Amino acid sequence: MIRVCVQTEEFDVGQEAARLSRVSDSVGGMSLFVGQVREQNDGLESLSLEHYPGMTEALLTELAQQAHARFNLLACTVVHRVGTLGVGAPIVFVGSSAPHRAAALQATAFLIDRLKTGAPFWKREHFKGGRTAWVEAKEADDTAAAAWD
Amino acid sequence: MIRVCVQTEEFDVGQEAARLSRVSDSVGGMSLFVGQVREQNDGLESLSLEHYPGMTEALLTELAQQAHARFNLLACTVVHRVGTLGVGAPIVFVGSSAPHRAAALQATAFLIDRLKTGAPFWKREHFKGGRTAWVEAKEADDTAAAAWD
Amino acid sequence: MATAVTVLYFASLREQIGREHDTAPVPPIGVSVRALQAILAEQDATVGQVFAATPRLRVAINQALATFENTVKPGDEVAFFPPMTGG
Amino acid sequence: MATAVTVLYFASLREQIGREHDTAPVPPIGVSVRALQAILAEQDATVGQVFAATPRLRVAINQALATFENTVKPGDEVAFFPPMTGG
Repeated sequence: MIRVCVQTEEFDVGQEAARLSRVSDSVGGMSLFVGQVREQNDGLESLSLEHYPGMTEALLTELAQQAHARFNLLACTVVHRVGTLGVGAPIVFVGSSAPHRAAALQATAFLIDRLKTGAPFWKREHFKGGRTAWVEAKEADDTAAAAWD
Repeated sequence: MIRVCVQTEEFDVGQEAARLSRVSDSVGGMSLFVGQVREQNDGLESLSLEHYPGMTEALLTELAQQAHARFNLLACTVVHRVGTLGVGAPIVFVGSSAPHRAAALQATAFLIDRLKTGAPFWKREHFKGGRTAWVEAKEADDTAAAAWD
Repeated sequence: MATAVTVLYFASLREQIGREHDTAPVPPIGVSVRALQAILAEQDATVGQVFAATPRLRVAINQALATFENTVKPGDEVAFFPPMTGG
Repeated sequence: MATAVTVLYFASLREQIGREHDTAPVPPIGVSVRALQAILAEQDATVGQVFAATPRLRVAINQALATFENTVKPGDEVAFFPPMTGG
Protein backbone atom coordinates (compact mmCIF):
# COMPACT_ATOMS: atom_id res chain seq x y z
CA MET A 1 0.00 0.00 0.00
CA ILE A 2 1.37 3.39 -1.01
CA ARG A 3 -0.11 6.67 0.17
CA VAL A 4 1.14 10.06 -1.03
CA CYS A 5 -0.44 13.42 -0.15
CA VAL A 6 0.52 17.04 -0.70
CA GLN A 7 -1.73 19.24 1.41
CA THR A 8 -1.98 22.49 3.33
CA GLU A 9 -3.76 20.90 6.33
CA GLU A 10 -1.96 19.38 9.27
CA PHE A 11 -1.66 15.58 9.21
CA ASP A 12 -2.61 13.29 12.09
CA VAL A 13 0.39 11.18 13.13
CA GLY A 14 -1.80 8.74 15.07
CA GLN A 15 -4.09 8.18 12.09
CA GLU A 16 -1.19 7.78 9.68
CA ALA A 17 0.44 5.28 12.05
CA ALA A 18 -2.82 3.34 12.35
CA ARG A 19 -3.07 3.08 8.55
CA LEU A 20 0.46 1.69 8.27
CA SER A 21 -0.09 -0.69 11.16
CA ARG A 22 -3.36 -2.22 9.97
CA VAL A 23 -2.30 -2.98 6.42
CA SER A 24 -1.40 -6.60 7.24
CA ASP A 25 -1.00 -9.05 10.13
CA SER A 26 2.57 -9.46 8.87
CA VAL A 27 3.57 -5.98 10.05
CA GLY A 28 6.18 -6.40 12.77
CA GLY A 29 7.76 -2.95 12.70
CA MET A 30 6.74 0.52 11.68
CA SER A 31 9.12 3.44 11.37
CA LEU A 32 7.78 7.00 11.23
CA PHE A 33 9.51 10.31 10.71
CA VAL A 34 8.08 13.80 11.19
CA GLY A 35 9.93 16.94 10.13
CA GLN A 36 8.84 20.22 11.67
CA VAL A 37 9.68 23.95 11.49
CA ARG A 38 12.63 24.64 13.79
CA GLU A 39 13.65 27.89 15.41
CA GLN A 40 17.30 28.17 16.48
CA ASN A 41 17.57 31.62 18.07
CA ASP A 42 17.50 33.15 14.60
CA GLY A 43 14.13 34.86 14.96
CA LEU A 44 12.39 32.56 12.48
CA GLU A 45 8.62 32.95 12.57
CA SER A 46 7.45 30.76 9.74
CA LEU A 47 8.30 28.96 6.53
CA SER A 48 6.38 29.19 3.32
CA LEU A 49 6.51 26.09 1.22
CA GLU A 50 6.03 26.23 -2.52
CA HIS A 51 5.84 23.23 -4.83
CA TYR A 52 5.25 22.17 -8.45
CA PRO A 53 1.74 20.70 -8.48
CA GLY A 54 1.54 17.48 -10.44
CA MET A 55 5.26 16.88 -10.58
CA THR A 56 5.48 16.74 -6.78
CA GLU A 57 2.87 14.00 -6.47
CA ALA A 58 4.44 12.06 -9.36
CA LEU A 59 7.95 12.19 -7.88
CA LEU A 60 6.79 11.34 -4.35
CA THR A 61 4.83 8.38 -5.69
CA GLU A 62 7.86 7.17 -7.64
CA LEU A 63 10.00 7.54 -4.51
CA ALA A 64 7.48 5.63 -2.41
CA GLN A 65 7.38 2.86 -5.03
CA GLN A 66 11.17 2.65 -4.98
CA ALA A 67 11.20 2.33 -1.20
CA HIS A 68 8.40 -0.26 -1.29
CA ALA A 69 10.31 -2.47 -3.72
CA ARG A 70 13.81 -1.95 -2.34
CA PHE A 71 12.93 -2.67 1.30
CA ASN A 72 10.08 -5.15 0.71
CA LEU A 73 7.63 -2.95 2.57
CA LEU A 74 4.06 -3.82 3.39
CA ALA A 75 3.09 -0.13 3.26
CA CYS A 76 4.56 3.32 3.01
CA THR A 77 3.20 6.84 3.33
CA VAL A 78 4.51 10.28 2.46
CA VAL A 79 2.52 13.38 3.43
CA HIS A 80 4.07 16.78 2.71
CA ARG A 81 2.52 20.10 3.61
CA VAL A 82 2.71 23.28 1.56
CA GLY A 83 1.75 26.87 2.39
CA THR A 84 2.70 28.90 5.44
CA LEU A 85 3.87 26.94 8.49
CA GLY A 86 4.77 28.52 11.84
CA VAL A 87 7.59 27.45 14.16
CA GLY A 88 6.80 24.02 15.61
CA ALA A 89 4.41 23.12 12.80
CA PRO A 90 4.81 19.68 11.22
CA ILE A 91 6.03 19.80 7.60
CA VAL A 92 6.42 16.23 6.47
CA PHE A 93 5.38 12.74 7.56
CA VAL A 94 7.13 9.64 6.25
CA GLY A 95 6.27 6.14 7.40
CA SER A 96 7.06 2.55 6.47
CA SER A 97 5.83 -0.78 7.73
CA ALA A 98 7.52 -4.13 7.18
CA PRO A 99 7.70 -7.58 8.75
CA HIS A 100 11.00 -6.69 10.45
CA ARG A 101 12.30 -3.50 12.01
CA ALA A 102 15.50 -3.08 9.95
CA ALA A 103 13.61 -2.76 6.66
CA ALA A 104 11.14 -0.25 8.12
CA LEU A 105 13.89 1.86 9.72
CA GLN A 106 15.99 1.93 6.57
CA ALA A 107 13.07 2.67 4.26
CA THR A 108 12.00 5.68 6.30
CA ALA A 109 15.55 7.06 6.37
CA PHE A 110 15.80 6.48 2.60
CA LEU A 111 12.49 8.26 1.95
CA ILE A 112 13.29 11.37 3.97
CA ASP A 113 16.87 11.59 2.65
CA ARG A 114 15.74 11.31 -0.96
CA LEU A 115 12.69 13.53 -0.56
CA LYS A 116 14.77 16.47 0.73
CA THR A 117 16.56 17.01 -2.56
CA GLY A 118 14.49 14.96 -4.97
CA ALA A 119 10.98 16.43 -4.85
CA PRO A 120 10.06 19.91 -6.13
CA PHE A 121 9.51 21.78 -2.88
CA TRP A 122 11.10 25.10 -2.02
CA LYS A 123 11.18 26.73 1.40
CA ARG A 124 11.24 30.40 2.20
CA GLU A 125 12.01 31.62 5.71
CA HIS A 126 10.13 34.52 7.27
CA PHE A 127 11.90 36.19 10.19
CA LYS A 128 10.78 38.63 12.85
CA GLY A 129 10.93 42.17 11.43
CA GLY A 130 9.86 41.10 7.95
CA ARG A 131 13.11 39.77 6.50
CA THR A 132 12.68 36.73 4.25
CA ALA A 133 15.16 34.36 2.63
CA TRP A 134 15.00 31.31 0.39
CA VAL A 135 16.42 28.25 2.13
CA GLU A 136 19.67 27.23 0.45
CA ALA A 137 20.13 23.64 -0.61
CA LYS A 138 22.60 21.93 1.73
CA GLU A 139 25.47 19.86 0.45
CA ALA A 140 24.97 17.49 3.40
CA ASP A 141 21.48 16.73 2.04
CA ASP A 142 22.88 15.85 -1.38
CA THR A 143 25.44 13.62 0.30
CA ALA A 144 22.74 11.89 2.38
CA ALA A 145 20.58 11.33 -0.71
CA ALA A 146 23.52 10.00 -2.73
CA ALA A 147 24.50 7.59 0.05
CA TRP A 148 21.48 5.46 -0.97
CA ASP A 149 22.68 5.12 -4.63
CA MET B 1 13.22 15.09 28.39
CA ILE B 2 13.18 11.36 28.96
CA ARG B 3 10.02 9.32 29.29
CA VAL B 4 10.00 5.60 30.08
CA CYS B 5 6.89 3.51 30.71
CA VAL B 6 6.20 -0.17 31.18
CA GLN B 7 2.47 -0.77 31.01
CA THR B 8 -0.25 -3.22 30.04
CA GLU B 9 -2.43 -0.59 28.32
CA GLU B 10 -2.09 0.36 24.69
CA PHE B 11 -0.12 3.55 24.03
CA ASP B 12 -1.32 6.40 21.84
CA VAL B 13 1.18 7.04 19.03
CA GLY B 14 -0.30 10.46 18.27
CA GLN B 15 -0.01 11.57 21.90
CA GLU B 16 3.53 10.24 22.23
CA ALA B 17 4.50 12.04 19.02
CA ALA B 18 2.95 15.28 20.27
CA ARG B 19 4.98 15.07 23.50
CA LEU B 20 8.23 14.63 21.58
CA SER B 21 7.34 17.39 19.16
CA ARG B 22 6.41 20.05 21.70
CA VAL B 23 9.45 19.70 23.93
CA SER B 24 11.28 22.59 22.24
CA ASP B 25 11.08 24.99 19.27
CA SER B 26 14.47 23.53 18.29
CA VAL B 27 12.94 20.20 17.28
CA GLY B 28 13.48 19.77 13.54
CA GLY B 29 13.03 16.01 13.24
CA MET B 30 11.30 13.30 15.15
CA SER B 31 11.79 9.60 14.53
CA LEU B 32 9.31 7.06 15.90
CA PHE B 33 9.29 3.28 15.87
CA VAL B 34 6.44 0.95 16.76
CA GLY B 35 6.86 -2.80 17.09
CA GLN B 36 3.77 -4.97 16.92
CA VAL B 37 2.76 -8.63 17.16
CA ARG B 38 3.25 -10.24 13.74
CA GLU B 39 1.58 -13.33 12.33
CA GLN B 40 3.42 -15.09 9.50
CA ASN B 41 1.17 -18.01 8.55
CA ASP B 42 2.34 -19.83 11.66
CA GLY B 43 -0.99 -19.74 13.47
CA LEU B 44 0.20 -17.29 16.12
CA GLU B 45 -2.67 -15.91 18.18
CA SER B 46 -0.93 -13.85 20.82
CA LEU B 47 2.24 -13.13 22.73
CA SER B 48 2.54 -12.94 26.46
CA LEU B 49 5.22 -10.57 27.66
CA GLU B 50 6.86 -11.03 31.02
CA HIS B 51 9.37 -8.64 32.57
CA TYR B 52 11.43 -7.97 35.71
CA PRO B 53 9.65 -5.09 37.46
CA GLY B 54 12.06 -2.46 38.68
CA MET B 55 15.02 -3.64 36.68
CA THR B 56 13.15 -3.07 33.42
CA GLU B 57 12.41 0.57 34.19
CA ALA B 58 15.97 1.14 35.41
CA LEU B 59 17.56 -0.37 32.29
CA LEU B 60 15.21 1.41 29.90
CA THR B 61 15.92 4.72 31.64
CA GLU B 62 19.65 4.12 31.39
CA LEU B 63 19.27 3.25 27.71
CA ALA B 64 17.22 6.40 27.07
CA GLN B 65 19.86 8.50 28.87
CA GLN B 66 22.58 6.95 26.73
CA ALA B 67 20.66 7.78 23.55
CA HIS B 68 19.92 11.31 24.77
CA ALA B 69 23.61 12.02 25.40
CA ARG B 70 25.07 10.17 22.43
CA PHE B 71 22.79 11.73 19.81
CA ASN B 72 22.24 15.12 21.48
CA LEU B 73 18.51 14.58 21.63
CA LEU B 74 15.94 17.09 22.80
CA ALA B 75 13.66 14.28 23.98
CA CYS B 76 13.25 10.55 23.89
CA THR B 77 10.52 8.13 24.88
CA VAL B 78 10.33 4.39 25.39
CA VAL B 79 7.00 2.72 26.14
CA HIS B 80 6.93 -1.07 26.39
CA ARG B 81 3.84 -3.14 26.99
CA VAL B 82 3.64 -6.32 29.05
CA GLY B 83 0.89 -8.91 29.43
CA THR B 84 -1.04 -10.68 26.68
CA LEU B 85 -1.02 -9.04 23.25
CA GLY B 86 -2.94 -10.37 20.24
CA VAL B 87 -1.76 -10.37 16.63
CA GLY B 88 -1.55 -6.79 15.36
CA ALA B 89 -1.28 -5.31 18.85
CA PRO B 90 1.45 -2.71 19.41
CA ILE B 91 4.23 -3.90 21.74
CA VAL B 92 6.76 -1.11 21.93
CA PHE B 93 7.02 2.59 21.09
CA VAL B 94 10.38 4.31 20.74
CA GLY B 95 10.74 7.95 19.75
CA SER B 96 13.45 10.59 19.55
CA SER B 97 13.41 14.26 18.69
CA ALA B 98 16.43 16.36 17.74
CA PRO B 99 17.27 19.53 15.84
CA HIS B 100 18.23 17.50 12.76
CA ARG B 101 16.85 14.34 11.23
CA ALA B 102 20.01 12.20 11.23
CA ALA B 103 20.35 12.29 15.02
CA ALA B 104 16.68 11.44 15.54
CA LEU B 105 16.76 8.57 13.02
CA GLN B 106 19.93 7.09 14.47
CA ALA B 107 18.82 7.43 18.09
CA THR B 108 15.57 5.57 17.44
CA ALA B 109 17.39 2.75 15.64
CA PHE B 110 19.90 2.60 18.53
CA LEU B 111 17.13 2.45 21.12
CA ILE B 112 15.16 -0.34 19.49
CA ASP B 113 18.29 -2.38 18.64
CA ARG B 114 19.61 -2.15 22.18
CA LEU B 115 16.25 -2.64 23.86
CA LYS B 116 15.65 -5.97 22.09
CA THR B 117 18.47 -7.77 23.90
CA GLY B 118 19.26 -5.36 26.73
CA ALA B 119 16.08 -5.03 28.75
CA PRO B 120 14.54 -7.84 30.82
CA PHE B 121 11.52 -8.76 28.74
CA TRP B 122 10.65 -12.29 27.65
CA LYS B 123 8.10 -13.25 25.05
CA ARG B 124 6.02 -16.36 24.89
CA GLU B 125 4.08 -17.27 21.76
CA HIS B 126 0.59 -18.73 21.93
CA PHE B 127 -0.54 -20.58 18.81
CA LYS B 128 -3.92 -21.83 17.61
CA GLY B 129 -4.64 -25.20 19.21
CA GLY B 130 -2.98 -24.28 22.49
CA ARG B 131 0.71 -24.82 21.71
CA THR B 132 3.03 -22.28 23.34
CA ALA B 133 6.75 -21.57 22.96
CA TRP B 134 9.24 -19.15 24.44
CA VAL B 135 10.67 -16.86 21.78
CA GLU B 136 14.34 -17.70 21.22
CA ALA B 137 16.87 -14.90 21.32
CA LYS B 138 18.08 -14.19 17.77
CA GLU B 139 21.74 -13.87 16.93
CA ALA B 140 20.85 -11.13 14.44
CA ASP B 141 19.50 -9.08 17.36
CA ASP B 142 22.77 -9.45 19.27
CA THR B 143 24.65 -8.40 16.15
CA ALA B 144 22.41 -5.35 15.67
CA ALA B 145 22.85 -4.32 19.31
CA ALA B 146 26.63 -4.80 19.17
CA ALA B 147 26.89 -2.72 15.98
CA TRP B 148 26.30 0.37 18.18
CA ASP B 149 29.30 -0.41 20.46
CA MET C 1 -1.11 22.33 -33.44
CA ALA C 2 1.18 23.74 -30.78
CA THR C 3 4.07 25.87 -31.96
CA ALA C 4 5.33 26.97 -28.55
CA VAL C 5 6.42 25.53 -25.22
CA THR C 6 5.03 26.62 -21.87
CA VAL C 7 7.78 27.68 -19.50
CA LEU C 8 7.29 27.73 -15.70
CA TYR C 9 9.48 29.41 -13.11
CA PHE C 10 9.53 28.39 -9.45
CA ALA C 11 10.79 29.79 -6.13
CA SER C 12 13.62 32.35 -6.39
CA LEU C 13 13.46 32.24 -10.22
CA ARG C 14 9.78 33.15 -10.27
CA GLU C 15 10.45 35.91 -7.80
CA GLN C 16 13.43 37.41 -9.64
CA ILE C 17 11.83 37.14 -13.07
CA GLY C 18 8.64 38.58 -11.66
CA ARG C 19 6.19 36.14 -13.25
CA GLU C 20 5.21 32.48 -13.08
CA HIS C 21 5.37 31.55 -16.74
CA ASP C 22 6.40 32.41 -20.27
CA THR C 23 5.79 30.90 -23.64
CA ALA C 24 8.49 30.48 -26.24
CA PRO C 25 8.18 29.48 -29.92
CA VAL C 26 10.18 26.39 -30.90
CA PRO C 27 10.41 24.59 -34.27
CA PRO C 28 8.42 21.33 -34.70
CA ILE C 29 11.65 19.30 -34.65
CA GLY C 30 12.40 20.68 -31.18
CA VAL C 31 15.40 22.35 -29.58
CA SER C 32 17.66 21.56 -26.64
CA VAL C 33 16.89 23.07 -23.25
CA ARG C 34 20.04 25.19 -23.70
CA ALA C 35 18.67 26.58 -26.96
CA LEU C 36 15.33 27.26 -25.27
CA GLN C 37 17.18 29.22 -22.58
CA ALA C 38 18.73 31.38 -25.32
CA ILE C 39 15.30 31.98 -26.90
CA LEU C 40 13.90 33.01 -23.50
CA ALA C 41 16.88 35.32 -22.84
CA GLU C 42 16.35 37.00 -26.21
CA GLN C 43 12.68 37.59 -25.36
CA ASP C 44 13.60 39.10 -21.97
CA ALA C 45 17.13 39.93 -20.87
CA THR C 46 16.12 39.56 -17.19
CA VAL C 47 15.44 35.87 -17.75
CA GLY C 48 18.96 35.39 -19.13
CA GLN C 49 20.44 37.25 -16.18
CA VAL C 50 18.48 35.17 -13.65
CA PHE C 51 19.53 31.93 -15.36
CA ALA C 52 23.16 33.07 -15.25
CA ALA C 53 22.88 34.12 -11.61
CA THR C 54 21.35 30.80 -10.44
CA PRO C 55 23.99 28.26 -9.52
CA ARG C 56 22.82 24.68 -9.94
CA LEU C 57 19.77 25.61 -12.03
CA ARG C 58 17.43 22.64 -12.51
CA VAL C 59 15.03 21.83 -15.34
CA ALA C 60 12.04 19.55 -15.78
CA ILE C 61 10.30 18.64 -19.04
CA ASN C 62 6.67 17.60 -18.72
CA GLN C 63 7.12 17.26 -14.96
CA ALA C 64 10.09 14.89 -15.13
CA LEU C 65 13.61 15.96 -14.19
CA ALA C 66 15.69 16.56 -17.32
CA THR C 67 19.11 17.75 -18.45
CA PHE C 68 20.01 20.83 -20.44
CA GLU C 69 20.82 18.60 -23.41
CA ASN C 70 17.30 17.11 -23.56
CA THR C 71 15.01 18.11 -26.42
CA VAL C 72 11.97 20.30 -25.97
CA LYS C 73 9.15 20.21 -28.54
CA PRO C 74 6.09 22.38 -29.15
CA GLY C 75 3.40 21.62 -26.55
CA ASP C 76 5.88 20.61 -23.87
CA GLU C 77 5.84 22.08 -20.37
CA VAL C 78 9.32 23.12 -19.28
CA ALA C 79 10.05 24.24 -15.71
CA PHE C 80 13.14 25.98 -14.36
CA PHE C 81 13.92 26.09 -10.64
CA PRO C 82 16.70 26.21 -8.06
CA PRO C 83 17.76 23.08 -6.11
CA MET C 84 14.85 21.58 -4.20
CA THR C 85 14.61 22.08 -0.44
CA GLY C 86 11.77 19.89 0.78
CA GLY C 87 11.31 17.83 3.89
CA MET D 1 20.59 -8.78 59.77
CA ALA D 2 20.11 -10.70 56.54
CA THR D 3 21.80 -14.07 56.25
CA ALA D 4 20.32 -15.10 52.92
CA VAL D 5 19.91 -13.87 49.37
CA THR D 6 16.61 -13.71 47.54
CA VAL D 7 16.75 -15.55 44.22
CA LEU D 8 14.31 -14.82 41.39
CA TYR D 9 13.65 -16.92 38.29
CA PHE D 10 12.13 -15.53 35.11
CA ALA D 11 10.56 -16.86 31.92
CA SER D 12 11.53 -20.43 30.95
CA LEU D 13 13.56 -20.82 34.17
CA ARG D 14 10.60 -19.94 36.37
CA GLU D 15 8.46 -22.31 34.37
CA GLN D 16 10.88 -25.25 34.48
CA ILE D 17 11.75 -24.78 38.14
CA GLY D 18 8.09 -24.39 38.98
CA ARG D 19 8.36 -21.35 41.24
CA GLU D 20 9.25 -17.68 41.07
CA HIS D 21 11.78 -17.45 43.85
CA ASP D 22 14.07 -19.18 46.32
CA THR D 23 16.17 -18.08 49.24
CA ALA D 24 19.69 -19.31 49.85
CA PRO D 25 21.95 -18.81 52.87
CA VAL D 26 25.28 -17.17 52.12
CA PRO D 27 28.11 -16.17 54.50
CA PRO D 28 28.43 -12.48 55.47
CA ILE D 29 31.60 -12.17 53.35
CA GLY D 30 29.59 -13.21 50.29
CA VAL D 31 30.05 -15.81 47.56
CA SER D 32 30.37 -15.72 43.79
CA VAL D 33 27.30 -16.22 41.65
CA ARG D 34 28.80 -19.58 40.61
CA ALA D 35 28.99 -20.65 44.26
CA LEU D 36 25.42 -19.47 44.79
CA GLN D 37 24.34 -21.66 41.87
CA ALA D 38 25.95 -24.64 43.59
CA ILE D 39 24.14 -23.84 46.84
CA LEU D 40 20.82 -23.60 44.97
CA ALA D 41 21.48 -26.90 43.15
CA GLU D 42 22.20 -28.62 46.45
CA GLN D 43 18.89 -27.34 47.86
CA ASP D 44 16.98 -28.60 44.79
CA ALA D 45 18.48 -30.77 42.05
CA THR D 46 15.93 -29.45 39.54
CA VAL D 47 17.43 -25.99 39.81
CA GLY D 48 20.87 -27.37 38.97
CA GLN D 49 19.45 -29.26 35.99
CA VAL D 50 17.64 -26.18 34.69
CA PHE D 51 20.79 -24.06 35.03
CA ALA D 52 22.75 -26.70 33.12
CA ALA D 53 20.08 -26.95 30.43
CA THR D 54 19.87 -23.18 29.81
CA PRO D 55 22.38 -22.04 27.24
CA ARG D 56 23.40 -18.40 27.67
CA LEU D 57 22.01 -18.14 31.21
CA ARG D 58 21.98 -14.52 32.45
CA VAL D 59 22.23 -13.14 35.97
CA ALA D 60 21.40 -9.81 37.62
CA ILE D 61 22.39 -8.70 41.13
CA ASN D 62 20.13 -6.08 42.71
CA GLN D 63 18.54 -5.44 39.31
CA ALA D 64 21.79 -4.75 37.47
CA LEU D 65 23.27 -7.18 34.92
CA ALA D 66 26.17 -9.09 36.45
CA THR D 67 28.65 -11.85 35.68
CA PHE D 68 28.98 -15.26 37.29
CA GLU D 69 32.20 -14.10 38.97
CA ASN D 70 30.48 -11.20 40.79
CA THR D 71 29.99 -11.45 44.54
CA VAL D 72 26.60 -11.91 46.17
CA LYS D 73 26.08 -10.91 49.81
CA PRO D 74 23.27 -11.50 52.30
CA GLY D 75 20.32 -9.24 51.55
CA ASP D 76 21.05 -9.10 47.81
CA GLU D 77 18.43 -9.89 45.18
CA VAL D 78 19.80 -12.22 42.53
CA ALA D 79 17.85 -13.02 39.37
CA PHE D 80 18.47 -15.76 36.82
CA PHE D 81 16.93 -15.68 33.36
CA PRO D 82 17.39 -16.69 29.73
CA PRO D 83 18.50 -14.13 27.07
CA MET D 84 16.08 -11.22 26.88
CA THR D 85 13.62 -11.00 23.99
CA GLY D 86 11.97 -7.60 24.22
CA GLY D 87 10.88 -5.13 21.59
